[in-house]
Amino acid sequence: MTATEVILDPTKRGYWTSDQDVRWCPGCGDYGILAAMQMMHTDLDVKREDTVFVSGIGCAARFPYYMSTYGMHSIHGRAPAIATGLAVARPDLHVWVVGGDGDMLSIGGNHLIHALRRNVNLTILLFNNRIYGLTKGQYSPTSEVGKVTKSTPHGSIDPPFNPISVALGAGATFVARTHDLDRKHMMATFKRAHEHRGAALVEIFQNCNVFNDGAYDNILKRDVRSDKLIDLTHGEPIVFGAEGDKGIMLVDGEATVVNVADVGTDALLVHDETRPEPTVPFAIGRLTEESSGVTPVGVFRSVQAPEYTSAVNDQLVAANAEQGPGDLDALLRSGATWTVD
Amino acid sequence: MTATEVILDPTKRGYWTSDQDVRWCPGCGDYGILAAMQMMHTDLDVKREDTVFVSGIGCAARFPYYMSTYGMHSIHGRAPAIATGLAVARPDLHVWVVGGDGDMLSIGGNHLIHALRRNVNLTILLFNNRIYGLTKGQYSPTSEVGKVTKSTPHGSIDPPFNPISVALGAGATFVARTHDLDRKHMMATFKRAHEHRGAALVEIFQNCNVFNDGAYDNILKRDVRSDKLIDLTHGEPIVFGAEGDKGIMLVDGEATVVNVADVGTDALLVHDETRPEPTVPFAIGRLTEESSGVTPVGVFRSVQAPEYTSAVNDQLVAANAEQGPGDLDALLRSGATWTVD
Amino acid sequence: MTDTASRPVEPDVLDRVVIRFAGDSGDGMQLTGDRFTSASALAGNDLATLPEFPAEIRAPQGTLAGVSAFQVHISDHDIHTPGDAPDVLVAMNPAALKSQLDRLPMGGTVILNGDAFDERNLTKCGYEVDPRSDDTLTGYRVHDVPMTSLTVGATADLDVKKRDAERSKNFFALGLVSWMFSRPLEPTLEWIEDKFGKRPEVVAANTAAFKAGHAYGETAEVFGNPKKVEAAPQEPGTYTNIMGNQALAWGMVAAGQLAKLPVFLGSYPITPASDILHELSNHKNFGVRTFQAEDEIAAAGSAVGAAFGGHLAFTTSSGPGIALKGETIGLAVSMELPMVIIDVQRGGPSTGLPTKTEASDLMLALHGRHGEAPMPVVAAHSPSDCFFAAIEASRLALKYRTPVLLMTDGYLATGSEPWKLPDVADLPDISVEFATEPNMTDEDGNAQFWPFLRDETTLARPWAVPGTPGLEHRIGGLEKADGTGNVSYDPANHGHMTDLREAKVAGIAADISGPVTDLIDGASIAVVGWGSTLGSITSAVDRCRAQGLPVDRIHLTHLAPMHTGLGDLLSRYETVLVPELNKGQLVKVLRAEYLVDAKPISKVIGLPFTASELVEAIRTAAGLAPTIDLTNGASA
Amino acid sequence: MTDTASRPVEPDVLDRVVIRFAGDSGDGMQLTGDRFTSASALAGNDLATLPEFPAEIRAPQGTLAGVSAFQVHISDHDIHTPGDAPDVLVAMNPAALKSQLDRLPMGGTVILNGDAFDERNLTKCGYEVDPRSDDTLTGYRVHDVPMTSLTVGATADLDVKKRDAERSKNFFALGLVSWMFSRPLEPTLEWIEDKFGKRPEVVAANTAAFKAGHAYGETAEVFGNPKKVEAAPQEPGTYTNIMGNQALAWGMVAAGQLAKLPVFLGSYPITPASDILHELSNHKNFGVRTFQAEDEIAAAGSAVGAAFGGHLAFTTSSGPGIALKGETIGLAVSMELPMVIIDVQRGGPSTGLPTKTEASDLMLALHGRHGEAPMPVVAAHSPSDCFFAAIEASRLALKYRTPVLLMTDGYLATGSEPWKLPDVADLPDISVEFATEPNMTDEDGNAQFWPFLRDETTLARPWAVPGTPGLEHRIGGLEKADGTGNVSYDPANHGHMTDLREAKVAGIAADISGPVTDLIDGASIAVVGWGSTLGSITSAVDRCRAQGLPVDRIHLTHLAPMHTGLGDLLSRYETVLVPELNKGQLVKVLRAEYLVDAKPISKVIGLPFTASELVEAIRTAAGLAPTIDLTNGASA
Ligand SMILES: Cc1ncc(C[n+]2csc(CCOP(=O)(O)OP(=O)(O)O)c2C)c(N)n1
Ligand SMILES: Cc1ncc(C[n+]2csc(CCOP(=O)(O)OP(=O)(O)O)c2C)c(N)n1
Ligand code: SF4
Ligand code: SF4
Ligand SMILES: [Mg+2]
Ligand SMILES: [Mg+2]
Repeated sequence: MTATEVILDPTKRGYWTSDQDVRWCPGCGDYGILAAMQMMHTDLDVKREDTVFVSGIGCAARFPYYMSTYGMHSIHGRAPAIATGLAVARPDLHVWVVGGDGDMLSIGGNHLIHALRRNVNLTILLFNNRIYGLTKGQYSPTSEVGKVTKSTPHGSIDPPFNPISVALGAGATFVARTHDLDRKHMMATFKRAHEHRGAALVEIFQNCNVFNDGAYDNILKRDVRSDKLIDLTHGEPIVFGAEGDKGIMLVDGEATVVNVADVGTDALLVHDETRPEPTVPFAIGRLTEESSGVTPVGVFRSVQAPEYTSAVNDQLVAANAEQGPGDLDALLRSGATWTVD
Repeated sequence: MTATEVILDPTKRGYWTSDQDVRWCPGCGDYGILAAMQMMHTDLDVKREDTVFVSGIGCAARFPYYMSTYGMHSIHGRAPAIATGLAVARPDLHVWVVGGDGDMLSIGGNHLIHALRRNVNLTILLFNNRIYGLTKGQYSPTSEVGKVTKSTPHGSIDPPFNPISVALGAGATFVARTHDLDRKHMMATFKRAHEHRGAALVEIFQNCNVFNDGAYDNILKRDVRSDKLIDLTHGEPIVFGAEGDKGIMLVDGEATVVNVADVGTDALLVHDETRPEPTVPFAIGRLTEESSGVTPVGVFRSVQAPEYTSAVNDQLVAANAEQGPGDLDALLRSGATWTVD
Repeated sequence: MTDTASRPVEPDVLDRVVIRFAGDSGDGMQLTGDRFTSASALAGNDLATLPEFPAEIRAPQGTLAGVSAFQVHISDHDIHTPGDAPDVLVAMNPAALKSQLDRLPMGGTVILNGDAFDERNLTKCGYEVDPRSDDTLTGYRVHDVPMTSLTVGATADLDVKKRDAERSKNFFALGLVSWMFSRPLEPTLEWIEDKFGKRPEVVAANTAAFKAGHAYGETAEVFGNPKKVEAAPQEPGTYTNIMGNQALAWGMVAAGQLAKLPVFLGSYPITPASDILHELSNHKNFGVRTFQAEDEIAAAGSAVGAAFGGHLAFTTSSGPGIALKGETIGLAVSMELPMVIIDVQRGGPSTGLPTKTEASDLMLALHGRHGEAPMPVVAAHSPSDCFFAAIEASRLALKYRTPVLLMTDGYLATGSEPWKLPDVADLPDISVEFATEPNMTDEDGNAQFWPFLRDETTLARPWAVPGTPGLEHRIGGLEKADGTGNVSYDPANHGHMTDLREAKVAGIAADISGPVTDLIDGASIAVVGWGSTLGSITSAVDRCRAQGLPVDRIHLTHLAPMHTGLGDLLSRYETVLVPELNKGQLVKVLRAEYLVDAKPISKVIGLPFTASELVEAIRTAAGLAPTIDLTNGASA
Repeated sequence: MTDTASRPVEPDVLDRVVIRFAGDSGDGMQLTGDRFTSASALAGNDLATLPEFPAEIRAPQGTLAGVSAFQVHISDHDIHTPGDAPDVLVAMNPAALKSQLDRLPMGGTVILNGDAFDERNLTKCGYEVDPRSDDTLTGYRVHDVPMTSLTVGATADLDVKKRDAERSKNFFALGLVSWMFSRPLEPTLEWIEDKFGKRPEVVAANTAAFKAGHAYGETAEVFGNPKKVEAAPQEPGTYTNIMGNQALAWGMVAAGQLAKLPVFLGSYPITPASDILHELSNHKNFGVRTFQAEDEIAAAGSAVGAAFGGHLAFTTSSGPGIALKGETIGLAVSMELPMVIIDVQRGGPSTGLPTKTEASDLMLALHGRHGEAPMPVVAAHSPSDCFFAAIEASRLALKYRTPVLLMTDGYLATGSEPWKLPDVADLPDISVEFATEPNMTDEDGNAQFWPFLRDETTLARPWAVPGTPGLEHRIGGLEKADGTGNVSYDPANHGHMTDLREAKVAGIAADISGPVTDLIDGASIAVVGWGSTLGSITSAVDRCRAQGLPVDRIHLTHLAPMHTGLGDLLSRYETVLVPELNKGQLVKVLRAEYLVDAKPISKVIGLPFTASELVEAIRTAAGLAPTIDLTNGASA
């Protein structure tokens, strides 16, 4: 931790930057995510010492080393569980969780869905490059069917998870998606996630230029992006396309791509993040490159619900109020006792 | 394995019954499930030796001991993973997986969702008594909020999983629900699940009369059942109520309880298990005692999709066709070699 | 009723007695045993208990598999075990009789619930002939009491259904035995009131049954004089009867108080550890947070997170869970974070015998992590010692910033003993300081924080918790550069850090007391133990000495690092015997460490050693008695 | 060009040489080393290699952390290690020079890529002054070659961009070194064609660069005579150059063939074990199924399932994954199912040094399960021995129906050596029979199947796989009654089964060969090793003997059970030394087992022993040389 320069202004990116050399491959999408996170923090009213990044293992999981906050680079898959313990113990902190698609959805899938179910106050970033980067390119639970990798020389045969579906299925109260090519969108999304009280999951499309280069090219390339990417905006009808000529409508319960000209703007689905039920966000989440050729980004769902760490605290406060502060001597004498003189 | 009587007729329940004493508490819902399973088998054209029950640990997980098939009572939470290995190795077998809500959704949640995602040919039974039975009554990930148990004397604070939502979120191709009080319904549901090629999940509402007695009373008691329970029938509009006077309609994408008289039968949602997208089954799955006062049972989703173990096998066959059968000597010489005389 | 009944009788005085209650798991035998124990504790006896119950929640009624038993040893002097063999066996049904009778020595007393000996029950447990009618019971003093019907009779006036009334029969048995051993009635009557207060009909039925049992003893004339075991001479003080898991939970609460830190427990239920979670969950007013995780890995992980956040963090489990936690514990070793992992051992391997005791996880505790991952291991040796062991494990964890494994077992967890309550003021201060200031200056004079700059004496690194400005740092499981804690792949640094981690744990040897020894002049045999065997070993060594054998007793309270001077001590003996409820795990460690020809005495049948087994084994080693094979329980 | 260039020169003959290629991880050093190795293997040298690479995929270019190196030792005689110190160091950039130079003894040759020594690169790795211009390189033979520009020049006529052309500079280096050591050009030219055939521009650039490097050596007149290392005398036969992970994967395929069973591998990627999964995934035509599971527990679980289904089941991982698999392995121990767990060890604890070698999981392998869960542990001792070790582990697993742990490490996994291919017909038949018939008759004469009725000799239980009519049975992790396999809570049965499981594994001692010994008359020092240290120990013992020291060499191939007679053998020596890439794990086992005062020689810096370190250590133990501290790598 040899800081050569000491930056004391939290509105400067340097304040949020640690002194460690960043060690991702040149060109890796992780750089952009890091920059967005540091920049986003210049905009927040939080203190460096009150923020903790907890990660698992993988390229993505190197993230905490590069933030000047507290951090833990733990073990593969367990970051949501470790972060839960930290957040329960210390509800005063801002706890972020960072991991890759392997870390969070393969080995760590269970901890992830339980953190989401419990609605623990964590901001969880899933760096989805649809590959195992750190172990040099095996397929992951988000790799498309037929993926040829070192471990699947004949092509993978299992369908991928849709992380949005998994999160909504688990009961997540905040679910969003962004991508590593749009710093502004990332910053806005991270900020929303950070503001959410409860568990917030952000899937980030991230390019691994070494082992899965161009995984998102067919939705993110400049020339196709406007026809492929849907930016969800709360309260607005869902439209997209360079000319805003396409939209999403609920047809028979399913989110469906339509020409605005054919159906009229009023028929379009108005995006409402705050619906109490996750069904419509789920419907929107089913829009994928494979299913419909389009991919929504932005906030799918954001609802308020009792938060876990506060509820834990409330029980402590209530117990204190009811039983009085703990008295060790009284505890030891709380069973039947007898006295020998 | 001291069989006193040898029953050789597979259409008799006894053929499917092992010689072990059943050791659940008197009155436990597990008895009814076992009976339904054994009875259902009398109706199948399968051989005892080709069937395997794999379970984890818990009261439910005792199940394999009582079937006269092959079986494994493994370790807590790992049955889906073990069964996956068995099914991949032996696609000729009928592999069942049995576990409780703790076994399958707490410690085993990740293996469950991955088995569902991969669409491994397994028939998975989730005995949901919303409690840890074997360890004497701690709350589980399906216990309702506020549950007072040994480990939550002040009431639990985390919202439960909805197993139907979790399964659909994970991409399950077959999802159903039944309950321990209706043997016929169980048998029909088990049979449908058994016939499904791919991963089939059946949630079974099961009463634990010792630690969570009456968990389902308010939907299953005779006098309320017809108003509370919806039996899903493929191809039929979803109606319920003693008089068939209530129904389910998609309102703004969400499954909603309506009076048939108010909306007319044509407006009702016609249940279609086979929709390629899981969105509408998901919507139906959101109907719960808590959300809407009603609870659907039956098959939520049943779609055909490539099955994992067959795909594994196909790759073996293809490799054989392309490369010829493996030749060990040739393998050893497949790199650069040199000869010393 | 005859006159004699009302004549106050002077009870016969006994110095000790062992009573075993046995019945169907639905019969409430654990409760019965518990109540008798409490009443005896209040009467001032020394005592020790051994509950035994089946793995099923409720095995089929009336079968051998469904038998639940509770043995209690009460005494007017200091005792250490629940007794080798019962003097009195209460058998509530034929299965209980069948499965337990061979534990009762000839001449012992059997009290049967005659009503339960019907055709159906006899068949269920495989009696072809009623054992009361053949020579099965020859040589025993048998009391055949129609407990069920007497209970029903006693409750006839009450507004309870017959089936419900029958369920009170264990209170009849308790009343009868209470009379036989002159236990006061009041504590139990009060307890019934307390426990069932919300259901008055149950209070009434249990009270009636209990009193009826007592009256039956007084009246029936067949039981002879009542017996009495006087109070044991006890040091002055206030006592309570305590079970191991409860003592452990209280110890965790105490450790938090003594450390001035909030307590966090991350746990996943498992027999026989769950009760620690249950007990602790009741003490939220101490600022205790309990978290039931989705699995054991998450439980351990959450404790790591809480420790990073500055809590006194615990995770509790039994063997299968401890095996799962290995990788996470390794992370704590690498990050040098304080936490306590508690292993309440049970019969293995795999699911094994989940409700039975065993001490076969020692090697797992010492070595169950990949890489060189040394950490301290502490063991409790009696139910009440669990309290102090929790504090000691916490002290080491906090002071040395290391995970610590604390070993107990099913026997300690569910067994109980009278405990003289410590004066809270005498408990040690185990508080440590968080880092609050930078601890280094860089070349340019800037203040820095080095998370791996160690204390020179303890080699502990600073514990800087989030929220502390200026000490922001990142740690992880990759190798860290000495001092700065930055990731380092430098070969020499790795060797150095490996040495430092080893030295830190080894250095703890200078900071621990023990072993617990009882040495005599000229002893040539040492009996070395650890954990729950202390009671049995103490009794056995006392008896051996009474027989003239020159035996010393050495009990380890810390398994890693080993006690300083232990090697020298052991080298003095001709014979070193190591009784363990495993196949010889500590013995391996002692041999490797000290090259002493230590010999195992093994027992792996799910039950603790009896003192007489150990006496036999020690005599055999001394060339005085024939060999016995304890492992197979042949002599048990 | 001058005339001399075309004059055929007679190379100087060397008996051995060690070359170390070092550069940025993006520079293709592993590939370069690999090619040089292959060409040398084809030329008939004996050889051994040591790749070293950073944990990051691509650490920042030009930094010390980004340096990747490959050391190869080629020889005209039998050698055992990749060489203690290089004779030639090829440094493609300043960081490579800075991090590697201290390995090169004075007088060694340095070949630099001078083009890389610009301001930026110098600063990046902390050189304040260009090391070529101060006395950094004094005492070395330095060749400063502008490799990048020469490569660009050589490819100028081709249709490749400058940046792409620069990437071929490693082939320039390879060409130069190939000339220096008289390697034939053809194999590498062919290989370039083969490997990059699909991209003709890459073939052209690499070919041009390679030839240019070669020509530069011939032309530049500064390199003196080329050197040559003659072919080593090798037994007649066909050879291939093999890496450990590949040999292991082939051994798994072979085991399936020899067992006549389909192979199943359940695995989760982890360095350095992943390549086994990769390699095996290419051999589906052998009926091999590979399953990339969601985690290590599922990987092990899937193997348990496949084993139950009658497959030869494997699971592969490294330390962190092995720690996670403990509970599942315990289940296999309890159910007595055959499977092989492979641990490719790496630096620990926790994530540790993931790309470095270490052998610190031995105690985890022996003891990393709860309860008494004995199982065999086998270790491979050279890259090619991984092949045979896989077959041996499979043989034991199948024959004794037990999980077996097979230990290798990062050094074996990625290291290579020439391997004389075995005759497939000479490989052992390891097939076993599935049960097909009932094996018991009940009182009523009904045929029954008892899944725990053991073979009297091996104590193995029958393996009845689903699909076999009449043998339906249920097994699990609860304790089983001897014979029937039904769940049993009977105390004596548990003791008995514990003994049986122990005896079964102990009995394997009679069925294994080894240890690998090299004994001389009158030796008073034994050097006992296991695993990948065989090469270093062999060289060291040979050198010690050459110095007149009476040293024997004993290498264990099985760690559990131990080799029969090992205790007697060890008791013969005055001094028993145990070199290990850990803090003394085997030494603990030997001391505990045989009460022999074995002494550790430890090295835990992520690198294998060099022979000279071991010679020093042995001499020290013999009182002949000063102590050196290997652990900190001070002398490495
Ligand atoms: C217990 C354990 N298992 C496996 C590994 C090896 N491992 C490290 S990272 C990783 C997956 C990396 O993929 P992902 O999580 O998607 O992150 P990325 O590198 O792509 O950012 C694996 C399998 C490990 N370190 N620990
Ligand atoms: C690794 C491990 N952790 C914990 C346990 C203890 N345990 C056994 S069953 C069980 C949960 C039982 O609940 P559930 O799965 O819902 O089954 P039920 O008994 O309710 O049928 C637990 C926690 C165990 N046996 N192994
Ligand atoms: S391997 Fe891929 S994900 Fe990892 S650092 Fe390199 S480019 Fe990024
Ligand atoms: S505890 Fe509950 S689930 Fe278990 S056997 Fe008894 S009634 Fe059934
Ligand atoms: Mg990834
Ligand atoms: Mg349950």
